[in-house]
Amino acid sequence: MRVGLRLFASYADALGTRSLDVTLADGATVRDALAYVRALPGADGLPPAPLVAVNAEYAPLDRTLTAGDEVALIPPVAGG
Amino acid sequence: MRVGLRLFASYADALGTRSLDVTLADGATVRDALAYVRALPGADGLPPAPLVAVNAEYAPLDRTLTAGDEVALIPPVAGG
Amino acid sequence: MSHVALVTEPIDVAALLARVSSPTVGAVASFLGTVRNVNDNRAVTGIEYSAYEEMAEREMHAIVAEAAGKFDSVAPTIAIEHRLGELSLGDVSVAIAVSHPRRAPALDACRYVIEELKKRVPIWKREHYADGTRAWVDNRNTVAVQEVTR
Amino acid sequence: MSHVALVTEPIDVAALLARVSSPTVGAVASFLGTVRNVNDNRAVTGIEYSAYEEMAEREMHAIVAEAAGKFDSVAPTIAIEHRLGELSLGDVSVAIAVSHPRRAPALDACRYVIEELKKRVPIWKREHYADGTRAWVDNRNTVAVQEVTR
Repeated sequence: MRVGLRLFASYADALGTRSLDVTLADGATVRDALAYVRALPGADGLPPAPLVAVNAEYAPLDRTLTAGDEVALIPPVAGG
Repeated sequence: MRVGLRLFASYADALGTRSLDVTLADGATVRDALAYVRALPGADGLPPAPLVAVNAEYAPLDRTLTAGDEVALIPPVAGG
Repeated sequence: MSHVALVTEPIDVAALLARVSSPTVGAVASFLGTVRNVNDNRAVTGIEYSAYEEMAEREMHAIVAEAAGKFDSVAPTIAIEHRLGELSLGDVSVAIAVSHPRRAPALDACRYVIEELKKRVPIWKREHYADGTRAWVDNRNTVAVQEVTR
Repeated sequence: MSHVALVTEPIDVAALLARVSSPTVGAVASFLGTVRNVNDNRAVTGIEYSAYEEMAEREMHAIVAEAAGKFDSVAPTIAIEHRLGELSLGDVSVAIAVSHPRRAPALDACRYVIEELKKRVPIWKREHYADGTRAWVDNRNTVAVQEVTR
């Protein structure tokens, strides 16, 4: 299945991209999406356990993904 | 000695005046000034222990007054 | 520079915020008291504020001085204006603006100023009601009601 | 009606305060975050804010909903605007305005909103320094420093 990945701020800088469409196995979880990102060039700039949002909501590592989901890696926030 | 008395808000309404010059014995205290006020017509509208300020600062009952002091009775405040 | 004033014209809140703002601060906390259309279940049409002016200004300056060292080693910048005279519904009766390099001292000092002001600054109000009556109202009852409903 | 927005133009603070003001409220608490000329001992010349916009708006709405029942049986009215893009020294980056019939819930809710916003709303900033360098900065270090200096 295809899901969209989004990267922001320092993570987008590290990986050199802000969004990519990727193919994951059916039944893949947030953990699997993170493993995919970790294999990309530049991913050594990410922390060990980045926060993730699915469809604009914070999600745990074991959250199962659905085709078309938007998976975002959320760097430490700095609003205010 | 002469001191000035000032009344405000509900206390001024009760006593029908906002300021008066009074003569007190030398060495009089805030307590003596209050006793003077209590003898005035309308003073039954005052609470048993009104707050008092001398020269624009809160003062205790045993504060000794000096000629020319401004003694103010301070109703419960309502700022804000 | 901190600022304290009793005013009879409408309070210019934007100007008060500007007074405490600068590139050296990161946070501006503010509090406005406004005239509410109901108090203690009575329909209010306006409020008349008066003060022992010299003492009110002195007490507000004392509160500013107390707040200076209370929440951080760096003093907040504080501006306070309280309006006197006849106010209409929705009018701002008091405006407090506090700035600091960091937000916690700004928020703490802003709250300290309004709480102390309500306890001890000699300002009084007479509410005007829809039925044509008026009454002196003070902050003791309001405080009691707040504590019960918390 | 509560209000949440991400904006690229300067925030109109007076308009935000007006949004939450009405004759039914007695208190308006507000908080402004502003761009400071120094952070962590480095001279700052500006800040660039960006966001995961859909999620930031959703989280701000969630914070407003949480604050609704947290401090009083009557919900506060809350307006939040966060600016994105390039900001200069002294610019307002975030403005929060909260009104309530009584002051304690207004002050409590205002503080809740800024604390939660700083923890979880996906907004990022890159500081620009006087020496020409830039760095991504987040709220974790700031929080740590604040706790040490309290």
